[in-house]
Amino acid sequence: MSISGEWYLVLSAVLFTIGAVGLLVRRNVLVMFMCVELMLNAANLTFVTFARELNDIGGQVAVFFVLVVAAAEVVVGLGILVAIFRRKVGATADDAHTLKG
Amino acid sequence: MTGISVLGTRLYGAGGLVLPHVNYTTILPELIVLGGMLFMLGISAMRVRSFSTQFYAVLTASIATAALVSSLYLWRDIERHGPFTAIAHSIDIDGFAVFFLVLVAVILIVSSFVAAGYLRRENIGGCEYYALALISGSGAMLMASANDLILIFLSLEILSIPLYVMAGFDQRREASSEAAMKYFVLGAFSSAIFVYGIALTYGATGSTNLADIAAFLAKNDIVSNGVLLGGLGLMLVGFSFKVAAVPFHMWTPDVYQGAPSPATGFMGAMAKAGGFAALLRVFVSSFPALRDDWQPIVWVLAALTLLVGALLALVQRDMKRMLAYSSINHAGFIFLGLQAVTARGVAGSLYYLFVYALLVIASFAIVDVIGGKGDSTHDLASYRGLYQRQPVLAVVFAVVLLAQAGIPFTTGFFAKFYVIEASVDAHSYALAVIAMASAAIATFFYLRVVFLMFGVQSANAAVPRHARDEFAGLSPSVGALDPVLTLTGADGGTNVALSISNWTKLALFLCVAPTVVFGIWAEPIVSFAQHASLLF
Amino acid sequence: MHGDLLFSVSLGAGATKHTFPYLTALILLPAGAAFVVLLLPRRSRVAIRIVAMAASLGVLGIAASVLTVFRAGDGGYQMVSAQPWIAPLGVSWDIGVDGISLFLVVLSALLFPITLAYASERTNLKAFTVWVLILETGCLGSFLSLDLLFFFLFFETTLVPVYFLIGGWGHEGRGYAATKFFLYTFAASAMMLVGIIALVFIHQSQTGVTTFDIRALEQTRLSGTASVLLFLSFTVAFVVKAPVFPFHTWSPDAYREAPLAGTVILASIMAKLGTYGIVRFDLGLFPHAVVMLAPLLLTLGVIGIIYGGIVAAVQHDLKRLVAYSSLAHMGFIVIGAFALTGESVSGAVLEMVNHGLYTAALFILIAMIYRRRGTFSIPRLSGLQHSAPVMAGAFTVVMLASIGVPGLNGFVGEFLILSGTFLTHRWWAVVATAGVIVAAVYLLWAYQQVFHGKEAPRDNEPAFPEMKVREGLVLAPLIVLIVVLGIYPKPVLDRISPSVDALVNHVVAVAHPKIPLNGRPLHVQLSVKEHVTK
Amino acid sequence: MIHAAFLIPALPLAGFAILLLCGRRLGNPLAGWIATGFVGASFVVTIIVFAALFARSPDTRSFTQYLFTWFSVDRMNVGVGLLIDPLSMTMAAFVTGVSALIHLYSIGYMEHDERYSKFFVYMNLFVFAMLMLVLANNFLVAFFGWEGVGVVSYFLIAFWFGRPAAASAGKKAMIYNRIGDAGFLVALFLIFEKTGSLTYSVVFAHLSSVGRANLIAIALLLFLGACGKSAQIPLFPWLADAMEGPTPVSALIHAATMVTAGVYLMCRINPILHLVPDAAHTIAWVGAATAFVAATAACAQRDIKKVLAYSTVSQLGFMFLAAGCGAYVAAIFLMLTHAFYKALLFLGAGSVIHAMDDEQDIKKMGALRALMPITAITCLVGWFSIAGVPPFSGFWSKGDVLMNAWSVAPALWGIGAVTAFLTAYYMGRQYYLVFLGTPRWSSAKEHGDVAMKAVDHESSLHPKDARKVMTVPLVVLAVLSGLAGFLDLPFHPDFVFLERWLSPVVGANLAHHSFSLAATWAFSLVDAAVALVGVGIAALVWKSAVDRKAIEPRFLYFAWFVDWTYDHAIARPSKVLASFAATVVEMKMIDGAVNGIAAAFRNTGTKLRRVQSGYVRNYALGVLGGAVLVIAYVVFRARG
Repeated sequence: MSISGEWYLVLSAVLFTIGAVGLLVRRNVLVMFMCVELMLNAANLTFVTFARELNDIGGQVAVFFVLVVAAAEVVVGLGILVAIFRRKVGATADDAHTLKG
Repeated sequence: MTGISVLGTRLYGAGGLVLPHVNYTTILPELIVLGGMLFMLGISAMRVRSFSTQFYAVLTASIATAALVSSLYLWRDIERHGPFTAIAHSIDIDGFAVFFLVLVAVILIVSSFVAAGYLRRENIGGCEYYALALISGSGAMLMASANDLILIFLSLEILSIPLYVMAGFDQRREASSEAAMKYFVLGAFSSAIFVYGIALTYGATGSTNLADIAAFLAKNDIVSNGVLLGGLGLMLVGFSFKVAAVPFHMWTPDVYQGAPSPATGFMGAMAKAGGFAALLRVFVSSFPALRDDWQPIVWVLAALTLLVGALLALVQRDMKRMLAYSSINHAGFIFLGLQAVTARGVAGSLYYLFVYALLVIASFAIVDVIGGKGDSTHDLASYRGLYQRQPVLAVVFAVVLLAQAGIPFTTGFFAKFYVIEASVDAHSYALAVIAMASAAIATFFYLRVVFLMFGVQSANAAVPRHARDEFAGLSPSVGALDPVLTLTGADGGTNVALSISNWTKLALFLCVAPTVVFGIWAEPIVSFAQHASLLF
Repeated sequence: MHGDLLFSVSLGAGATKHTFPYLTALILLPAGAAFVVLLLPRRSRVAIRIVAMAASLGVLGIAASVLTVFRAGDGGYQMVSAQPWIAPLGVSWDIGVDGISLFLVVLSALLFPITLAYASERTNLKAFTVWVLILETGCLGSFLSLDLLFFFLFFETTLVPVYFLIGGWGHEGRGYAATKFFLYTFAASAMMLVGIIALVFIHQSQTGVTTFDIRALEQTRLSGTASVLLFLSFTVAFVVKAPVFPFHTWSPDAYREAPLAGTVILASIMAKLGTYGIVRFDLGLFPHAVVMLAPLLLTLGVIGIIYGGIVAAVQHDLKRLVAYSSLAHMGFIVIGAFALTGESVSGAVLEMVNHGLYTAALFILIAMIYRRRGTFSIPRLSGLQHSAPVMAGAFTVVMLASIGVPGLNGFVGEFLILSGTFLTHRWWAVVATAGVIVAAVYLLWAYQQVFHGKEAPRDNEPAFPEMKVREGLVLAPLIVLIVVLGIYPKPVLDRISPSVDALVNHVVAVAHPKIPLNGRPLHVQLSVKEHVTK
Repeated sequence: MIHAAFLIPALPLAGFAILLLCGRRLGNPLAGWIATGFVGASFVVTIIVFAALFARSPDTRSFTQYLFTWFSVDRMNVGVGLLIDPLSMTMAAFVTGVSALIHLYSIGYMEHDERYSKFFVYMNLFVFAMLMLVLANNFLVAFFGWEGVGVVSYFLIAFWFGRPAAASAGKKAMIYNRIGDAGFLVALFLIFEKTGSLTYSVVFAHLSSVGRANLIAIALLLFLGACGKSAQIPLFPWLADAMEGPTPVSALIHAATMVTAGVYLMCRINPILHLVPDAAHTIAWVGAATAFVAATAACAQRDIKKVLAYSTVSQLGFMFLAAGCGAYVAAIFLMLTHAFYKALLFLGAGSVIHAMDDEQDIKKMGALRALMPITAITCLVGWFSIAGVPPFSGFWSKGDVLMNAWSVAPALWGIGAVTAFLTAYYMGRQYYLVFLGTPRWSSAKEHGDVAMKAVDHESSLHPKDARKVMTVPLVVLAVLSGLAGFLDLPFHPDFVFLERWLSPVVGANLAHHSFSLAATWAFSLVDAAVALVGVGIAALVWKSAVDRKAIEPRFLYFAWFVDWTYDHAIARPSKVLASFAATVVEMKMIDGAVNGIAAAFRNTGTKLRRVQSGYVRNYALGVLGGAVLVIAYVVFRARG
């Protein structure tokens, strides 16, 4: 039994949406990061799927780069987060809204 | 990295391990910048007590200059035997790319001087700031010459991630950290969207190489394939976020306000340069076939960006926020060139970008000076009577603002003229009219600042002018904009002596001199931009 | 076209035979002087004043020699000097003068030294002088440009100095006035830029040549719709600048709050940028639209004449009163321009000059009163003629010129306009003539309030001082011209009318190609056309 | 000799220039003498040119002296030229003559005025303008003079501008004149459109091509102009106020010369009027009506000058009546005689006012005959002349007018006759109240005038005849108004000197009535009777009485409330309208719209700001929302 490519694409789309919505609804910055990761991985899944469909390795290679980027982002993100936490512990994204208008 | 990626993409297809020939000269500018950055980090690590910021500033500037020179060599090659691709077609060296290599180098040079003044004042030692700037710059450079979506994605990240850090560079200010956090979260979010778009495009076209995609689209015309269009749309969203187009602009004011002023100027110039470089290349060079599908979207984006930017800038009381919105307005103008989808349009956008980059760096350099220690006073009121305190600075700022307003005999006018011309040429008259209307609105908030700075005690004012003089008159129409100005009363302006470092002066000179000179002798840059757009 | 003129005067290189580049010098001299002043130290007021006066007088001298070199009876552009400027965009430094612009140039050259001489700005003299000089360059450049973009550049450039003059040296409400003036006029002319570019591309699509040269663009064939749209985009800019009813509300504020120099230049010269634009560009470039929309513009003009007079009649502020009277006079110029007869258009051009003269004189006189009494308020003044008969006499002459009494310059222009308009648009002319009555009402009322009656010096006010010699010298040239142009305007009209006839014939030839042109005045041809259509 | 014509206007102009530049230095009385000298010289030149013209044969008595081109655009060519023909020379002669006399008189009358020289500046300027008006060879130059005299009259009425009344009167005169001038201008446009020229000769040569309706329009529009200038219904109220000016001004401008310009214009355009009799008759009727209304008003005035003012309006009505009836000679004839006796009466009144220390109320005078004999005698001549008592000039001129009126419509004659009776009556009333009866002026002092205060001024008055410079003109004018009648005697074709003299200009279009000698005698007798009855009744009523409220109703005192009506029907409503325009239309609507746009932008901006909440989530929502919209769009595209 083999599952056709469409399902993978649908799954990735669902993951992507979940990630996006999660980013909107969650207030904890770390969780928001995770959501972003989720979205990136949805993209990865798409890449892989298409690579399969097209018999082209390029898509699979792309995944590596995406993963690397994701890692780099997390590093920076955590750094920034630490900087914020150093000021006030347990800060949520919504605590930072002094800049507006 | 690029080499490897291509290796990967080719491995399977070629049915054998073929290492693509890597012609390093084609990416020499990027290599110079990155190498210089590594060198800088290295020497700073070797010493116990680090060098002075000026040293790093000069070092950065010289690295950038070297990159500039090398890119001019590339220009010469193109002049000799046309544009060419390298490293398995993942790098595309053409006039367009070189234009951006030059622009990025210039941005690096100028902004490094601006930063020098800032870092010294806030005595933030070390070379990190410059290292980040250089990384980001290399990303932008790579973006301009990238010919592969993956490569574009990578360079986009190389461009952005340092910017997140720079935004939060001043950890003493809460606003700075907040800016960094917002920028980062939203940036990552948009990158995710962007990469998803790439994935979809890849799925639809079977390649991530722009040339291949273009060829594919040319071969078998797929009329409005949902996946492809979806991918295209999401990529557009990603770019629009980077260049701060409405409605993807919302991070801009907060980040611009929170980030250290020099960093703001830098990101304002660099992010837009990189973003538009990729945007123009991807959409104009490889997806012109689908213009009917994406042109309307760009039309709407441009219109929204123009109007929202102008209208929101109108009601700001914080200089940095106002400039942030004005930069959004500028983005709208640059979009005009894209929307035209013509060589003229691209040329217009390029010219506009060049002009804008210098102006935005200059503006934030001055904002930084006024902001004073701690980057604190950005209230419009603190510009009142600047002419009395700092005549030269006031005049320079006036020139910068008027140029942004598009007053004749400044480069700003020709920038606007050029893009308007392009969109009229493309028969999008409505958009041109909207643009001019927004320009008129925008003029107001530039003028308001100028007026504040020059608001001299009138010789003729028989009646002693009351507190809100300059703007009291503006009611009912626009007076309500400025209750904030009442705070400072008749003799507004904090009379702290402003200290302008010579580095900042140098940077300002580098920005303003061309603005005026090429405003009158407009030919050189115009023809440069035209060349660049023609040598696609 | 006009190739033969191209080298009649030219810059440095390529100067085959020819003479001193008068026009280029006209434009560049004030700018250069402004630069020099910038270099001078702020303290050295005397040096600044000297440089400014020297420059403006130099311009006057050059303008005078242009007047002598100018060949009367030649309707084309003279002393044309063309140099490529931004070749990639087809923009070029292309300047020349014809009968329509000649006297506006001379007027500008005359009024700047006068205003500089009487300007009393103490605070920040340097900046003030620089702005005024830049403004002079802007005005002269606008009048002399034969290149649309070049014209637009100067046209826009003028806004900035005026903005600063009002904002920096104006009266109480200057903030509002300056901003309103700038935004209103800037927004209006923004549309013109789109129009210019569109026109250029239409021309390019027809000829393949990208040029902003109006002589070339005049040959563009425009569809009715295109003509109308472009016409509107241009005209909006001009009617706001002039101003023409109902786009005038910036002008009372700006005129009121501006310092003397600002007011004089605004009312006497920059207003003419609008009317000049109408004559030069609207008529020259969009004949179809002009013929089609003439009734609309004529109606606005007539309304302006009556409305301006009526509103002026209830003003209690001298400057606002004159501002509204200018609105009325601009109405005359507009109907003259759109009536499209040789008489009316020539009259309109002449009236531009006349209005410049007597309005400048009026504002200067008002400034003299202000310096003595510190008010523009009519009710607060009375009986000044007792202690200042000479000033009163001067005011009377200028007032009568403005009312349009024959023998003074105001009359000839208005008479030509009205009689010419009567030929093609009878009833508009008749209604406009009623404006003659209204003008008398408000000006005489103001004069009676200010100069007649008992002189009631309020406490702590000294007796009203008579006009000083310096003030007299400032005013003398204007008054002399007011009288001379009233009695012997022939030389002026002899230079104006050939260009105007060429223009009007061009309009007719384009708008009604069916009608053969054999020197018949336009209204004849229009009537012929009516027969043709019937 | 005839080429000296340009000197006629040039001399007063020169006088004006000289006095303007150094009048104050020349001072009092030298300035006055210089002014008088120039006008006198102008008069002499006029006589010489007159003679030169007279020497020519009647059909060549028209000569144009072309001076220079005023302006010339396309078809609009206007030259400044002098037309020397019998009509213009007649006008010029009496204008310069009367002006010279009044200048002379003014030397004395204005001697105490601080702006003495300025007065003569204006006077010379006036003479210049008046001469341009009458000598012009085309409509536009005539209009130049027309406006010129209007402006100068504005200056002179408001000469004592310290008095608000004087200032307002000057303004009022100017504005009323402008109303007429608007009509004049439109007429000129029409003439230009139809004939392509404004020169009299050319225009009159092309009348055939103009068309009847246009001719009527032209005639009536020009008449509107004349109404303004010559104070006819409906534009007459300004003349009474104009009496605020110095008395010599009233004599010269508002009696003898300027106000007759309208009549001159009507005579000048006689070829036009001849072609459209309806229009002409309209003019005649308006003239008659004005004559009657003004005469009734004159019956109830208390101010010695106002009586004369309304009488002038009335007499002008007679002149228009004549012109409208095609009796141009009669009109000119009456104009001449009227110039003499009305100038005389004004100057006499001036002397009286002078003597009474600026008292102008005839109810406060009386019994001055013994004290100022010369004035009394000359004024008596004036009275009889205007009343039309034979053989004084008025009898002949007015008789001529009335005969012509009859030949057009007996009703016109009727009105004319009644008016003539009233004229005799109200002048009699004035003469009795001023010169006869009992003195009522011992207490009259308080009326003061800054400019006219006598230097040595004690409480009680000693009225006496003025100095020679003032009495000589009186005597001369008295003689003239006594004898001027013999210029044009009705009884025999050989006696109509004036008619023969003017026939080259008006002869062709003259209305030719053929009354038998008997009829002519009958008319004359009736006229004489009417005049004598008027005089008699005046004597009867006013010999002893001072106040007769019954026959001096307010209705007449306020001249049929015309002024009041204009004020309430036109002036005030238009004030309201104007302030409405300035406040509501201008500020609220037009400027409101402008500011409204700015406000709209501001409000939009403020609303948009709210979106910028500062929460990351909202921003992300923005991004995602945008993305969703884009996707939605492309999906829609993909669908179809």
